[in-house]
Amino acid sequence: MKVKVRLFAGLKDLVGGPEITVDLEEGATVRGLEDQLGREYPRLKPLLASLAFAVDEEYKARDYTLRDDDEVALVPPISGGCDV
Amino acid sequence: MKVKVRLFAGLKDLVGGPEITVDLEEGATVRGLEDQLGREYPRLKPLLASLAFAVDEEYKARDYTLRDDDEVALVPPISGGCDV
Amino acid sequence: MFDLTEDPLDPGPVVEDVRHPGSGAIVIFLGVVRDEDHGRKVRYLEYDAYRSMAEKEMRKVGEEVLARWPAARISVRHRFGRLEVGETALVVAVSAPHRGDAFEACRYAIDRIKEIVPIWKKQVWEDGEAWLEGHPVQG
Amino acid sequence: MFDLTEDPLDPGPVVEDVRHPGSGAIVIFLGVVRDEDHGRKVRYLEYDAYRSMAEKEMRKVGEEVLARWPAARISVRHRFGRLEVGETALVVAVSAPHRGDAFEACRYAIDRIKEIVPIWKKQVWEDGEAWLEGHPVQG
Repeated sequence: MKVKVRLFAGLKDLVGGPEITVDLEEGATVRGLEDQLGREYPRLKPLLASLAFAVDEEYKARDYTLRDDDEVALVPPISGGCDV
Repeated sequence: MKVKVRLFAGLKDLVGGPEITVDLEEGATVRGLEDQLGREYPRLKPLLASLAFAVDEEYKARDYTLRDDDEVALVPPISGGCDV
Repeated sequence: MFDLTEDPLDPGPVVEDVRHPGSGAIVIFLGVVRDEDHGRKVRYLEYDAYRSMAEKEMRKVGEEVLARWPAARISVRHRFGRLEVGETALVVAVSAPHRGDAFEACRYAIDRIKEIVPIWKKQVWEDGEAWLEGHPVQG
Repeated sequence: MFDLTEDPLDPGPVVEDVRHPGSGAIVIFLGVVRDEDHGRKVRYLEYDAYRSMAEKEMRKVGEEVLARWPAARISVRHRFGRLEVGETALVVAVSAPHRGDAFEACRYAIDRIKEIVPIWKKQVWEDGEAWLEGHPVQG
């Protein structure tokens, strides 16, 4: 199955675009996607542990089972607002 | 000597105007004015203890010595702003 | 700026008083006339003030804020006269580099305004009216 | 209202979103672009956002506020794109019958926005730039 992965902020620069498609085995979890991304994009690897994953605009835990065609967003630590 | 006494809020209604003049002995203190007001305006008497006195726009203690021509404001408990 | 006015209050210019390149946070407080107080329906409020002294005491509150939060800026407007339900009686705007200070300084300023600035309000209900007693001033 | 926009933010309409006859206190927070961060001179900021999800998470923050402060009203605007020093990135307005609740609910909303709303900022200095890392989201 395929999932669409959306990238923001620094990740977009790192991967070279706002969106990639990742092939996964049927029944793969968010954890499985994370591992696959680490293999395909070594520059992402050191950052993966600090990311949250959102599936169809909802944050999901690493054991969440993905489905074909899901839109998964990689959410690096948030820095909205001002005055961090 | 004479001092001008300014009245606000409910005190104005009670005394019937925004300003009165009070005759005091030379060297009278704020406490002396308070006592004099209690005698001349019995309706003020129960309120006097809760008032602050400002002389020429500065809050003063009861032992402050007044001078001829001072402007003294009676300041009842403040209720500015909203949302008490 | 510290101003007492009979005109309706607009928070916009008060915010601009305190905005500057070093301010990361601006906190604005609006005190608004509520339609109800302790279960009684309020028709309108009437504010009386010792005007010249009130402006002086507002400036004093500003000085206290700057003594405690030297990087803050503060601007205050208080209205007097008749105010309808929903209208703004008080605007306090505070800027600071960080939001914690801006919030604390704003709350401090409101507390002090209610303690030392000689302003009083009368509530007018459907069936009566009364001057409200708030904080006795420590002379 | 919970809105993400590329246009300059004006606090005025955000205040009017939450003003109503039962609100005695309105607290507004403005997050403003500072000229300096950790000793480095900031030229401008660039905000990126997962737009559709950010609006959804802002609404969620609003629901959390109403669950905790049922008499409150809240309105939020966040800007994205390029922001110059002195411009407003975030406006949070909260009304409540009393000011204690309005202040607490406003601070709560800001904290939650910075925890769950997917927005990121890049600082651009005279001599470089970097995306800032803030709160890791608890998945």
